[in-house]
Amino acid sequence: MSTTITPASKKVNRIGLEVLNYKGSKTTLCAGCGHNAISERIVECFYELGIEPWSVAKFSGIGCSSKSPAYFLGQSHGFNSVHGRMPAVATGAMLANRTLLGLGVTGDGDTASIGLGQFMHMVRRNVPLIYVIENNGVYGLTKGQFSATADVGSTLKTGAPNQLPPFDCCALALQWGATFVARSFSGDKKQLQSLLKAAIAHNGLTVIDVISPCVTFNDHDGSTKSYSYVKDHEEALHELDFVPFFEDISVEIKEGEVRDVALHDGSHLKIRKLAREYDPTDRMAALNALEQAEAKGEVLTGVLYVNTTRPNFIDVLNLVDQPLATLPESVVRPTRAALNEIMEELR
Amino acid sequence: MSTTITPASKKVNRIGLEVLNYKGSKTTLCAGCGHNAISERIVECFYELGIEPWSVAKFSGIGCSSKSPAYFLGQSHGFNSVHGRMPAVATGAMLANRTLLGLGVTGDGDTASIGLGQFMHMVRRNVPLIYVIENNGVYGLTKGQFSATADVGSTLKTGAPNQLPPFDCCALALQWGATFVARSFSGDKKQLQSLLKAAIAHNGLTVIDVISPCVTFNDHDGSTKSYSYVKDHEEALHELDFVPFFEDISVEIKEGEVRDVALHDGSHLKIRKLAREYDPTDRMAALNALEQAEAKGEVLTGVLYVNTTRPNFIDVLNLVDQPLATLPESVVRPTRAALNEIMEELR
Amino acid sequence: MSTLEVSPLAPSSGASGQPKTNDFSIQVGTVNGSGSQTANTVLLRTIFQMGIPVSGKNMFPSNIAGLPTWFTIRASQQGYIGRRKEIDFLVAMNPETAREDVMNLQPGAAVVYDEPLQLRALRDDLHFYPVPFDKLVAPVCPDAKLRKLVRNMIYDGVVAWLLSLEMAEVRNALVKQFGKRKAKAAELNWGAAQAGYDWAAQTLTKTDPYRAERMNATTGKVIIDGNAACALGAMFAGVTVVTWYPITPSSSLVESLIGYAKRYRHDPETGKATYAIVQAEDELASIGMALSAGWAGARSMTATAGPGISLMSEFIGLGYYAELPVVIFDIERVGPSTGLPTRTAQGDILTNAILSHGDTRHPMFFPCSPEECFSMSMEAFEFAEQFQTPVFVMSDLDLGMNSWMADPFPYPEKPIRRGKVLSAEDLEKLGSFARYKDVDGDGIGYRTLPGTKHQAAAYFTRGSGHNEKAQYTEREDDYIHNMERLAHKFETMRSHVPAPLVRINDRAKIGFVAVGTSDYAVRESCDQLRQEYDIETSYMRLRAYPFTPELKDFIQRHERIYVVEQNRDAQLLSLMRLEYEPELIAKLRSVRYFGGMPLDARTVTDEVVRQERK
Amino acid sequence: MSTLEVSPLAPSSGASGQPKTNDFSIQVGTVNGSGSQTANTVLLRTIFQMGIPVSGKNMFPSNIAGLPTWFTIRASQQGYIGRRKEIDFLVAMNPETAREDVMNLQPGAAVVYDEPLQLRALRDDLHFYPVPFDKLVAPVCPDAKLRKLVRNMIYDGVVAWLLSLEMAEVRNALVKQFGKRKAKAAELNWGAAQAGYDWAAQTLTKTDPYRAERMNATTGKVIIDGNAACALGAMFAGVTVVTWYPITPSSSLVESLIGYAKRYRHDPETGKATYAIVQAEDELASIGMALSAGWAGARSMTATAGPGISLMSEFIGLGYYAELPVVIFDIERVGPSTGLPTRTAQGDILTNAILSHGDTRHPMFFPCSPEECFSMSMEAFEFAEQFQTPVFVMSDLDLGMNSWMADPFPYPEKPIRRGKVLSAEDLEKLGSFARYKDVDGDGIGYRTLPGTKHQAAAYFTRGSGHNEKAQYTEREDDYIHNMERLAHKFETMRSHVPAPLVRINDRAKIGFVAVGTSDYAVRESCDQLRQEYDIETSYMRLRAYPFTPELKDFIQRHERIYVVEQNRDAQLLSLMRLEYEPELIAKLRSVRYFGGMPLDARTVTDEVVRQERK
Ligand SMILES: Cc1ncc(C[n+]2csc(CCOP(=O)(O)OP(=O)(O)O)c2C)c(N)n1
Ligand SMILES: Cc1ncc(C[n+]2csc(CCOP(=O)(O)OP(=O)(O)O)c2C)c(N)n1
Ligand code: SF4
Ligand code: SF4
Ligand SMILES: [Mg+2]
Ligand SMILES: [Mg+2]
Repeated sequence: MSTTITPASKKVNRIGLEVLNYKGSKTTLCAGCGHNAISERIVECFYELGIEPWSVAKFSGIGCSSKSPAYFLGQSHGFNSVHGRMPAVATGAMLANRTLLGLGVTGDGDTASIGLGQFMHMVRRNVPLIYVIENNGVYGLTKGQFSATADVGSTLKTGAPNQLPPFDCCALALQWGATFVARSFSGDKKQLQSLLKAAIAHNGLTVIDVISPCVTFNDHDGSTKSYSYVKDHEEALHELDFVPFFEDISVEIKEGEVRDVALHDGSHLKIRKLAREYDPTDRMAALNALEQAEAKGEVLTGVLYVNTTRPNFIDVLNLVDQPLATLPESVVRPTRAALNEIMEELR
Repeated sequence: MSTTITPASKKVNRIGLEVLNYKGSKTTLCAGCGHNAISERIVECFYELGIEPWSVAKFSGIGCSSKSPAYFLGQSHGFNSVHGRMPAVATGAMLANRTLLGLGVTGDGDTASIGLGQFMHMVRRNVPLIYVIENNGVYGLTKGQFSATADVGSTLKTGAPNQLPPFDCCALALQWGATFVARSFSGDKKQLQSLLKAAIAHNGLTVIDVISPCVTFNDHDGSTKSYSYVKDHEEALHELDFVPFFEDISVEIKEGEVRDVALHDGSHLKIRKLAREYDPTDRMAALNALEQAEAKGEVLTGVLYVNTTRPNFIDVLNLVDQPLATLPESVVRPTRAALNEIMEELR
Repeated sequence: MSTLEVSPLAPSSGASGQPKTNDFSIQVGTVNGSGSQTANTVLLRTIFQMGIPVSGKNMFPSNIAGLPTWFTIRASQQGYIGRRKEIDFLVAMNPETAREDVMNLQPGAAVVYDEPLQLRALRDDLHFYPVPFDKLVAPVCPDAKLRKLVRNMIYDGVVAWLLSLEMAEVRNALVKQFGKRKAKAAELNWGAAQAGYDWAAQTLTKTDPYRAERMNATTGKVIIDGNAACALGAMFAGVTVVTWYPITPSSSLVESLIGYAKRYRHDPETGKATYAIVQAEDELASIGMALSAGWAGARSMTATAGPGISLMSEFIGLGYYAELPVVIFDIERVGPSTGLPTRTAQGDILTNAILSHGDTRHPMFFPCSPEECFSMSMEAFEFAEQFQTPVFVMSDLDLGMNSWMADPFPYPEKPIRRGKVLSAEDLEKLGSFARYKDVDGDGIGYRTLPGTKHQAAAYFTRGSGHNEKAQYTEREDDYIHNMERLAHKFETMRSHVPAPLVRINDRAKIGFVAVGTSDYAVRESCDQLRQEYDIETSYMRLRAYPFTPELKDFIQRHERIYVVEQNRDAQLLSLMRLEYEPELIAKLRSVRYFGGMPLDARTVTDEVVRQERK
Repeated sequence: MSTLEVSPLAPSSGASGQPKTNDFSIQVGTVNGSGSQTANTVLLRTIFQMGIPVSGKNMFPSNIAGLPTWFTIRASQQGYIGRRKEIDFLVAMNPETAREDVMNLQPGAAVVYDEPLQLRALRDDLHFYPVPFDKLVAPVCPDAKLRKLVRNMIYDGVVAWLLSLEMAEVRNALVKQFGKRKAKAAELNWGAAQAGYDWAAQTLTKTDPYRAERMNATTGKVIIDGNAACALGAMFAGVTVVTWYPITPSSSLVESLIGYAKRYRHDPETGKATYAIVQAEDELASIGMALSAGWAGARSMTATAGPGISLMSEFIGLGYYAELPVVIFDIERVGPSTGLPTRTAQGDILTNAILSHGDTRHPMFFPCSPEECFSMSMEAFEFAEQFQTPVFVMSDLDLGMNSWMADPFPYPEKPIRRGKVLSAEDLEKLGSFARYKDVDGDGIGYRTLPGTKHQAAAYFTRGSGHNEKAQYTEREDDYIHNMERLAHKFETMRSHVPAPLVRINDRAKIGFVAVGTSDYAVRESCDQLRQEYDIETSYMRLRAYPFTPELKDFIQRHERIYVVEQNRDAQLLSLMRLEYEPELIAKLRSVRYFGGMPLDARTVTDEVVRQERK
């Protein structure tokens, strides 16, 4: 029997677009893959914030995770590049057009194994970009080998244990220059949503490491990136609430243990402290928190670090406000006089 | 007039070799280059400890620093490889022959710019190797562009200032798996000597970041890697004293504020604490110390971190004790029976 | 609706004609991740165990689950085990592709399909056998969760009845597949197979002409994929350092090596490993480690595919110029860039021949069967150490990942030779040595290994200019001298690489030249050309680059040479163009296919005929 | 000891003969880092300002200070500015090489040298001019620290007197060199030059035949190196994103672009930059950024050399297959691996033509002069965007880093064209578009830029299989169709690349073909062959790959074609072999030089004569 159209599906956002305008093509990832959940969150956030799809550019490397940009924001340009080099690709495009909203989606192998060097240099540059790591501790697309974020002791389907310590992309990011660093879990809809929305408002590099279990190769008991493990060991740093710049803030503000982080576009990220005092602007404190959580076998989620003062790479380069890509000839080709002057000097 | 041979030149070490046996060919680096001083320290240490030159393998990437292995230990095999990939090269050779004493010498560009990814993965593996970074904050061989360790505010000869934060190779190394991490200054003979000697005795990855001014491109006032700057801002963590395993220890041990670190081969690294209490086995403490020093514009030298318990990569791989390179056919080629068994399974 | 479809459904047109025995191709269209692998392998093994020459090829997508997959099995009493485009027998399980699969069939083909798909309506010139899989699976598999998997075994049973495969062999194949440990699973599947068989026996009336009949053409043979065979070759060559970075279709090579080495390469007393297998962080690292392990004396290797080859090119240039032994297994796949990672090609031939900037040349070996994957891997290690240079073993996805019949591998009788390596004793006698001096006139110098206990052992290895003594030099004459020696060394290789295999047909005016997996299509095409067009052909299968003198003779002997290869740019032919006299080049014609499927004979035959008719 | 050496020291043998005017080569042998650069440039400019055709080449080592360096200056009234092997006039300042330098001279050559070196004893067939540099420098340079530098200006003075160079022009050159700001330094050096001149005038007796005489062959010309010219071309092409990683000999290209952009590419009001120049962490990153900037619509470029090319190969394959515009300046240097980083070569031609795994083909432009570095850089950017693909500008160390005379660059009159880019308005009209559809029959599709405000603007770029709509596909037919279009696009390029320059000589049986800096040697060799062997030659200088139809005609027209190139493996000739008919290939001969020095005419002439005599 045919389903009757529910009014919901006719709903539009503040720029008059339906959620359909934010969807991509049908996923080809495994049913239940954490990556699919993340794609859905992305669709929701961009829809709800009413971002113009064509102002967004999607970037990825190679992997199951890197395939996912085809499955959301079908009306945004996308660039599924080569394995481990997405940071360079995203950087180049942002240099060409600073007005783009850059969204990179990648995997742990793509980022922490082959791509570690580029990741670190992107972090150092604080490239304005949302960099989402769909972290499952394995190489999904090549059938389940360990990545460099696999925890010591986690085992392959074959039972082989990983003996090398993992890289913590959040620790690396916040220590070496990223200005918004968070961790989440693909199963935690609410948290992931507010993180993504805050990231969209942030001016600079956002790194969100999302534990995203691979149901096919790494969702067994031996794995610290399995649904069960994360559910049991997740410890949220704080409750998050995000207020877009176009919503009235005052009504939202709650006094007391709420810390309000104003983002560059006027929107606000409100972090409700839990028991422990946690200051997301203190880098070393963040590192220590991660260190302790790891020792306890906990997965610390939430906003780990925010820095709203460090200039992003585009500002450091002092680029004109218009996209370099489309500057007119009159601006990019110096005058005849200039050439003559140069030639004179060489005589 | 001809110089008369001084008795000194006839001196031999405990295995009967003269210092000449530890020298390399004539340096082609600039007079006064910090790298030359480091080469001299290496010659002295290997001579004084009486290491068999032919048991050593030298590795480097590309750069002025990476040329230097040709200028010391001429009786050791050397491999001057490609830019930024020395970690892989050193790892491969150590896999082939675990009995080699691996000595890598590289530059800051080689390690922190192009080579950062490989450096980090080598660190994660704790490859048994002495990894010396001749850190001058610039690309010497290509005439003075910034490397990724150039400090914010340091300027090129052209006056262009560096605006990106530096990578601290010591912080990276001790945080992600290296088991002996130190910093020194090419001008500090005594400290560099004891560090190198301790490194030789250490079982695992040693990373020594040596500030080594480039007199040609980066020894001017703007540079935080200049002789003058380091001399003024150096703050030694502690006095070091190294006792080789073949020397009698008891006589050496001093009580009180001396911390004695026993290394795997029975030799001892004795660290005399200065004013501040410093525990080189506490990773986070080390990170904090580096962080504070940097904030104060200080260069913290000495042993930053030691871990004598983490197994090195060769042990993790559970390799036989003999070098894989020269295992006999009887060991590396399975039996006829084995092949038959395998074929049977495939029928 | 199934009432609409009463079997038997003989084709109204396209009469079935006389029986076709032991000469048919089966295609199973499923969804990957649906666990059809077992059912398909059992089908393959059953035919194999009935002594009938057979091959199985898996056409799978570059994702993990949910996309269309095709498994084709070809049984051929003549022993043709290359791909055949025409499908005789379709098992349609995938709703997404069933219709297109059916439309692509030749008249007279048979279709076993999941009843609800209602394919029958599509054509009236096929033999349709609708099967109510869900109805049949329920009783034999109470646990609903498992049904999705077991379901596939039902078509094994149905097909077994239709092709008169021996159920006893189906059972043997199942047991083989699941081994002792998984006896329960085996039983469950056996039940399903039987259910399918019995249902077919009771319900269906066979109208198609295809049937199997026991032969004895496979006795003693094994079934193995090329990657496993390469792994075994490496293990028996005594490889000691293996570095890799996962990439389709090469991953399974190292993964099976891991499995075998675990069993056969640990010290019986200490349990310690006599090898190191390291998953590197990327291909720059894997080749860097492997090269340097070779430098330090290990037998070292890495395995990769296209994108990895590109990343390795800087290091390969160092390997060529500093003269370091290493074996690189390139399991070729389709395309520039990422291309089609799960499709097969011979697309890196030209790239690898000159890989890296500047003047370089690299040897390549071209295995075409599991037997050669085994033997050539061993030869490649010997060759790399003999010539102190990187060697490529050029396999492809078809050879590497598909199931092939093979004769059991012979145990290597030749002792391992490590090439020109000077020991401390040698140095004692010689007093000194010059690393890059051409002492023997073959262009190959003598080397020492780090750790050699002798004052004269050390030398300095570098990718920058060096003279015979391995000292740094920027002198014009030193550089030219050294580069000319390297060119001479490459010439020396011609008499040491695996020689081509040639079949000269005295009545033939035209000859084929091919490498690797193109062999199966070419061999079959030779017969097609004779039988259908009576065109006689000779055939030379090259097994290595640089080319050996035999190739020149072969070209001279014939009027026209068809170079068959699986790439767009005629890469193998290009290498011939680079070195041969114009008279020889004038004879070269190109037959190319680059669609990613294993090459089939018909494509070759049609193209040759087209060009011959011109 | 100087008493031993009383000048004049005419050669006992080898009479000086009639004066040689405006036709001589000077070589200055010094130690790098000793600040001889200024003295040498001043010498070069002086001759240039006297209106005499001149070129200067620096042979420097791959280190920063302390190793031998040679600077050669060639003055030629006939306008030959290629390298000349024979040195007429040696200035020997480097004790390490002085003796060998002297031994290499032709009889009759002149030697100005530092007296203590006592070179006179070495030969009796040369003109020796010992100069007491230390004695002369002390009075003119009180500050001892500066003497090491100023010392070199003394030989300028001495040489000026010996070759009768105009001191007025020496002074002009000095002023030019130091500019207004460094007037003091200029004066100091001027003093030294004068001291040398006066001393020579008083002390020496000229016995050698070499002398300069004012001409007017350089009026209006500039002196510039190829890298700076490429930088200017890029700036006037409107480049907006420049990514790089330092590597000799390409670094100075980007560094001079940085300098020029600072002056001419900042918004006058805001002072903000209309370009981004980013030093990446390595070449994988620099090409990745540049490619993607091109994807996003910027005019993007990178500059590198051999090792960087190898590291870029994976991304270049992506650029080819995903069709992304970018310009790569490859300033070629010697060798596989690190090779000889400060020596020149044409060694990446074959590598770049097929760079990356799988089937790929890339266009290359070959500038041979500063004028072409400027014009071809601009053409390259237009071409990259027109064809949506990576384009290589193939320069080399000789062209890129040495000083060349050039006509002032003409201001670009053609407006900038950005290729097939659809705007929001276009999309509004069209409704939709298919990124990889060959709408115009030229193989080139239409693209949109990210950020285009239209619902139909977006498409998905990937290195994996894609159809005309840029959708993911693994279909055989889609893949073949797309690869054939790419091949067709490459064919289309033939009529759009810079055409070759040809000089047809109707009496010539043989013709030369060359690219880039080989041009100077070939042009001079043509004259040598006529004058010395009366062999007439035609000459075609190719300026791009793929080849244009003219090349085929040229080969057909002649009996034998000599392909001249600076590499070991005849890479340019190889590309011809890949595509031409056997009859044409039969005519191809190879003249190769790969020793790292700029190619000289004599080497070409001798080799041609040798082969013609055969
Ligand atoms: C240069 C290169 N090497 C190897 C591969 C093969 N490969 C494809 S995806 C992948 C790993 C992906 O892992 P990850 O980034 O964690 O993504 P996931 O599939 O787990 O989401 C690898 C190694 C490749 N595509 N390119
Ligand atoms: C792939 C590659 N890219 C670039 C270069 C050029 N290059 C040679 S040395 C060098 C930098 C060296 O800097 P560093 O490692 O700090 O050594 P230093 O000279 O300062 O001691 C570069 C970029 C190269 N040799 N290879
Ligand atoms: S293999 Fe793992 S990562 Fe890949 S799609 Fe399936 S579940 Fe996701
Ligand atoms: S350039 Fe700098 S780093 Fe290089 S040798 Fe000279 S001083 Fe040392
Ligand atoms: Mg992963
Ligand atoms: Mg440096």
